[in-house]
Amino acid sequence: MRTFVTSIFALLAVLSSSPALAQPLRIGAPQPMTGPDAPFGDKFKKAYGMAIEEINAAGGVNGRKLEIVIEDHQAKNALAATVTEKLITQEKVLVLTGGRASGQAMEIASISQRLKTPYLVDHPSADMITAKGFEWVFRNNPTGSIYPAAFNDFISTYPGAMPKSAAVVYDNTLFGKTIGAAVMKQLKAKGVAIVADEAYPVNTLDFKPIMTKVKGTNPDYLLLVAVSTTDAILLTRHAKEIGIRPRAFVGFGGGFGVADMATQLGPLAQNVFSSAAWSGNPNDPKVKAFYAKFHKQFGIWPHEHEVEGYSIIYIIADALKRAKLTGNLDADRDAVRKALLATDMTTVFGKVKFGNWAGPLGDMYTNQNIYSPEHSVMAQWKGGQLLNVWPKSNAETGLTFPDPLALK
Amino acid sequence: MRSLAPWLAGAVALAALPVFAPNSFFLHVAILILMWTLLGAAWNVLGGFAGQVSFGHAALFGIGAYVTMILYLKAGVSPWWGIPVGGLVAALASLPIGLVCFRLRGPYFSLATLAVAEIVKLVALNWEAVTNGPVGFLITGLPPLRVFGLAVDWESKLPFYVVAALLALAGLASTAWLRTSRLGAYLVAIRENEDAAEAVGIDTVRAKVMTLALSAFLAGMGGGFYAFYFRYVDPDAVLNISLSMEMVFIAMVGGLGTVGGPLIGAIFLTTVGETVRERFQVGHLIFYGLFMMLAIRYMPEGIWGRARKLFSSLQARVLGHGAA
Amino acid sequence: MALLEIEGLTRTFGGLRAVGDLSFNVGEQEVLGLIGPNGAGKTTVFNLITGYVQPSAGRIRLDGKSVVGLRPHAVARRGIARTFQIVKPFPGLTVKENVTLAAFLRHPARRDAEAFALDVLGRLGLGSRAGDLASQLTLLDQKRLELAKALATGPRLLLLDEPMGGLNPSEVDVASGMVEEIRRGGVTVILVEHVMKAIMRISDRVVVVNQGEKIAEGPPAQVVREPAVLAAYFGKRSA
Amino acid sequence: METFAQSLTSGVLTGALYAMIGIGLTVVFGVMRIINLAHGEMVMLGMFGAFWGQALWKLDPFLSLVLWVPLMFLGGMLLYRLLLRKIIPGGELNTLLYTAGLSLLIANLALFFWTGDYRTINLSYGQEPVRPFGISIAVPLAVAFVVALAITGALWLFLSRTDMGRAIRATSQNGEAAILMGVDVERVAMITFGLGTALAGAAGVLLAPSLYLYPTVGELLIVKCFVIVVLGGLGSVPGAIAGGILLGVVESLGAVYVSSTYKDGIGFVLFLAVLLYRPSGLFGVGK
Amino acid sequence: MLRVQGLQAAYGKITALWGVDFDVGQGEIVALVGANGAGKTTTLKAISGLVRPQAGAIVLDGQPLTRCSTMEIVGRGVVHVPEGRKLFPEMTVRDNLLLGGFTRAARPRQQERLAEVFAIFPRLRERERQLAGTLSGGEQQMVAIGRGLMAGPRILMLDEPSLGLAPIMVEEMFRVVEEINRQGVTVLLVEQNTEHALAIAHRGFVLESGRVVLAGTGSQLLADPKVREAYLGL
Repeated sequence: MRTFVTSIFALLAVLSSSPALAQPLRIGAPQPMTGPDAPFGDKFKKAYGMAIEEINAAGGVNGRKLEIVIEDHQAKNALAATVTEKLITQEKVLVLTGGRASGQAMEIASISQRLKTPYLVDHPSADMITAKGFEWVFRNNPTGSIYPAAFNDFISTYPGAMPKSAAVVYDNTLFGKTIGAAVMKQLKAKGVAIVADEAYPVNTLDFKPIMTKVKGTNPDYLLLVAVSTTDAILLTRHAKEIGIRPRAFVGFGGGFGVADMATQLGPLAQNVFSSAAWSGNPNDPKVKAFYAKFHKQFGIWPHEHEVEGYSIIYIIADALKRAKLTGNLDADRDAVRKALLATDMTTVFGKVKFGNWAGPLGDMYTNQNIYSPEHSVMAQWKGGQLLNVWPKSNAETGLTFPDPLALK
Repeated sequence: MRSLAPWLAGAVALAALPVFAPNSFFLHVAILILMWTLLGAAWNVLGGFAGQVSFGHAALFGIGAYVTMILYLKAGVSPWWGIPVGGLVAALASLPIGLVCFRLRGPYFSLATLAVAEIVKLVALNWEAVTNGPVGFLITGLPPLRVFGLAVDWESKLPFYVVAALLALAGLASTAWLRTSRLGAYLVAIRENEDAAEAVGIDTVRAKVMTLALSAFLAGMGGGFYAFYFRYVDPDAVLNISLSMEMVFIAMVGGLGTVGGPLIGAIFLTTVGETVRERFQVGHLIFYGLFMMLAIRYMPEGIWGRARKLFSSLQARVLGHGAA
Repeated sequence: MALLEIEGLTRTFGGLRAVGDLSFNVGEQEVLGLIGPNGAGKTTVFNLITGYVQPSAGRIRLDGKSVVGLRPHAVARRGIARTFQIVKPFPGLTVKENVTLAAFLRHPARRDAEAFALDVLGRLGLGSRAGDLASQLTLLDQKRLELAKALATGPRLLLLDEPMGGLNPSEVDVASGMVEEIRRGGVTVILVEHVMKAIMRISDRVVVVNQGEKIAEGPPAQVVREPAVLAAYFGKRSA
Repeated sequence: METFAQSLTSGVLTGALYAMIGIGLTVVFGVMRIINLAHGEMVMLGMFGAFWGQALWKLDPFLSLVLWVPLMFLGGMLLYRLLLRKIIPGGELNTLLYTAGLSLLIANLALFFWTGDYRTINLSYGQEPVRPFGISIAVPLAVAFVVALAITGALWLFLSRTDMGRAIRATSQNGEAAILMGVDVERVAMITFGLGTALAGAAGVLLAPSLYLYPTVGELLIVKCFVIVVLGGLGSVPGAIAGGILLGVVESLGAVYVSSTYKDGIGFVLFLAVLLYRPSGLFGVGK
Repeated sequence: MLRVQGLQAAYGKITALWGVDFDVGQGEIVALVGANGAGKTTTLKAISGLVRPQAGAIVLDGQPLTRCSTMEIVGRGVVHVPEGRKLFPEMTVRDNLLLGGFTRAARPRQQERLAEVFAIFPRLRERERQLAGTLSGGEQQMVAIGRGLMAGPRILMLDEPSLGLAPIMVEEMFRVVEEINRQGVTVLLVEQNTEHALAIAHRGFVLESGRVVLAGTGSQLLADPKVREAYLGL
């Protein structure tokens, strides 16, 4: 028994052998680098790297270089907690970001709060993360319940767009249920009849049975929510193949905005709306420049995730620049937190200023980007391209409504 | 008396660990090891002693986690009470599960437990009134616990470490008790030959159900502990198949049906997992899988079992008899 | 009143009638031989009495109370113990542990159970092997162990399924002696056995079954001369 | 009525592909009495085969079966010969855990070499569904269904008309008797494992155009696979076919008439009920 | 032709054979009789390679069989029809029979032998497409023997072919065994139905507790009162 205890120490000693480098400013990022979510971890890794390279090439932050420490959590909550603990206590990072999925972000937030280390959320969207009063947790991106903001605005202001009825199909994950609930709450408030309320398990192979059922309700709008790209594409395909002809197909979730929608669905994607937390403002030169540069470096066009990762580093750098760092880790972390509270800037993602306010589902947010509702955009697939159509200020082209197929 | 010595040494080492731990991450890993020891022991009680291989222990873990969490959030029940109550509810829930699954033997039993676990997960996902569905529950802060006029602050790791150590000891002690108790003897008989066990008057169904309840109690307490330590419970985190598999791996690698096996398995798999993850950013699970295969190929009796064998053959050689 | 009464016992498997309308009684402290050719249904009768198989029809009563529908462990609790044709020790346990497990049925405290187990082992001449693993025993000793396990449950009625099978003649004598000893201890015995020498020596009465039905009953020396019995055993030569 | 017909059709089509995965698992169980937890990864490898065939050599996924099926067959035999043969005598539990390790290994090797990206296969002829009797059927799924039927038919011919096929069935029905017939049971086991692997691979190739593929997709499939083979009776090929189609139909109808979130649950409840009342499966013979 | 000397075999710790000696000559029917548990089945299993002998020799035509695998033993023409028939219940009668001719040597002559088997058991031709598990006991025994014949055996070892059969079928079975023997196949017969087995056997051996205790021609043994003693303890 004794020998086993000593062996614990020996093994733990191995774990702790990473040298303590005091020089660069360290940012920790738990991300899924293996496991089912690995592709997302990889996207963020690229985006973080690019931003850090740019900042360091320009002389760093107050003369000190930035460094990112990514730890793999395999999309498992317990591992996310473990690596967060490690990043804070072993790697001695000043500030945390990342997380990828909400379950893991919840663990990171909870530990950051306990160990008093600022955590700046870049992508996880569960409302709960910034609705629990964690003063050490900040979020740049919109919460799940904000996703339908642009859609909401669209049906209220575009002439004749108010749905007569709507069918809502969403996955039974945190993401799907949050958005599904938010959308239905808002529609009901406007007196719109919800003719179908269908939840499905993620990674469903065949949506035809659900879609046949939905078709029977003859909805005026078909609203689809998917956390998984597979589901987004199959939902759209099967809905169209079954012959549902609503005035508008509206998708919520990243999957409805990826290039695969067009390549996989071809003409079936035509005129499908994607109402997302962020679809980029292509009219902004900074966004254009970022897209071009990213494509040049990695050979792929960036999306939501890359933009979020890239922007978050700039927000952190900005806070670090303003924070008075003394070398005392605890004091420095608090200084960073205070600097974040005073953030007021614009990134490729858009405007950032953290504040406490009430969300659409009635939650009280803490340190949630106050500009979140303005980031929400409706885009539409046209000829294989996803173009912003609403609100007008971000529109690249006019919108097609109602869907010409519905009129036949 | 002699058999108490290693236990005492272990207890002393356990008590000393936090003093030497350089930072909270070490304690965190130690807590994880202790939690996995409990869970490995929970599985081992049923799988190792009674020979009933369950692939559904995540369900019992999850039930414990949910019950503890819900009691705390809805009724303000402190972890002190919440964890054992979570274990009790898991044990109660295991009774109908056992009555259904124990009608099957061998791989059919294993597959049935897997199905039960998946059903429990679906229920947790959809029974929103009770479980909050996929959203789950998040605790933001625990009020300090008052023990004998002392306020224990849950913000530090130490109280969790103490609780985890107590739970792991409870798990190991249950196993040790089982080894010497009448029930344990019955289980060995059932594992060796179920018909013969019935013939000598052993109510095999009752013995198996009681063992499952004990196993569920331990697993449920593990779930309760998880809920408080990680503070976030949702179906994906606490009802995942991978949790069930991990428990099997730990008991198996440590040594099936041995008292110390789960501890060794937990230490080994946690540290191997951490070390490999540290060294190989991408693809570390390749090594984990490979390690599993090698362990089963070359040490089917587990580390503890192998060590015991080596020890006894060494002893035999030194004492000059039994050397074949 | 007889200790065990069997009336109209029937069991079919699929279309096959393994035991058909079988009736017989066993009195207190009697040794009853149950014989018949291979496949006659003798083991099935044991399985029916001890609850491993449920009868399709018929009554089984111990002391006037039915044991039909009880699970094997409950039958054991009522005082019927059995051995298996192919011995079923718990091979990874020691001899003493094997018997202690059985002794728990009447002696819940471990100390009492162990004491009783040692006592039974002593009576059967296995005392010196108490610490050995069951798997290391010779066949005779494994048969002894099987018997010891059954006795340790404190039975009133003991069903022995081919206890002599595979033993050599001198071993058969030893085993026969043990059965007689057990009867003297106040236990009633039903014996399924192919070693006729043993049957002739120790049974008070035999019941002969063939294809699941009783074809003869009576004192052993008389029964084996009945033509139906001879035909069942040796077959009839084609004319 | 249209709803019913559509969900029934969908169920049967998906079910046929489920069945193919199930057959592979069930023949291996029949002969070797092992449940191969890495079976889902074999399907995944088949899916990637179809993907790379198209990405690298512009090979039509369905045509690439000709390449991948023999390769998977050889791979399966090697796997058995080099790794599994030594483990199987160690008992059910060991084999189960060993294949669990193997599944982790294969999935993560795939993740390492191919990254976790979600990939798709585009078929030029896959864009518009066909609509017999107003029921919508996607072309890739329809082609996959037909090919799956053909493969299953070929398998049936192999098992019923050739000496090796008979030897495989014989070994799974009564191993000792097969030995007495002079059957080399080791060789039968190796060929059977190859066959199981090839069937999984073929199912993967067929599924690829209708699904997304990524290295850990196997996890999703293996659990369904258990349900199928238990429904049909472990070891029974006709059972696996019936079980696959039954599961497909039950899921499909369940999603419409019960609840789509519980559709997996319906499968599991059915699975438990069958285990309890007909442990040998709905289509198993005898005990 | 086949000689068994000092054969010892055990299942795990339990020794079943303590040194069995006998021989079978070309063209003979040899019966192995004895009480249940005497070691008859084990002897056959040892010859066909299902049980590894611990000591002793099994020699076929001067060549040892002891180290051969079952596959090789079947290939050399020693075919074992096991007790309880052990058919493949979910395969047709035809497939069961074809499997009997699985060995490389037997395969080319499958069709020819199938015809021969159908000639001996016309009943099986009627049932050719039926699943073996659905046959009656007697028919199943026919399939088992027919399956053994498909290998083209030089020695056919039959384990309890009359077990569990109705009396009329028992008669039929023994008739068939004699018929097969007349066609030139040597038969090693293990039977409980001692009277009948010894009546058709050229020679017989009585086993008791894993040893041969009596040997002689069939008629000698039939008349020998010691045989009855060995059984009934008279």
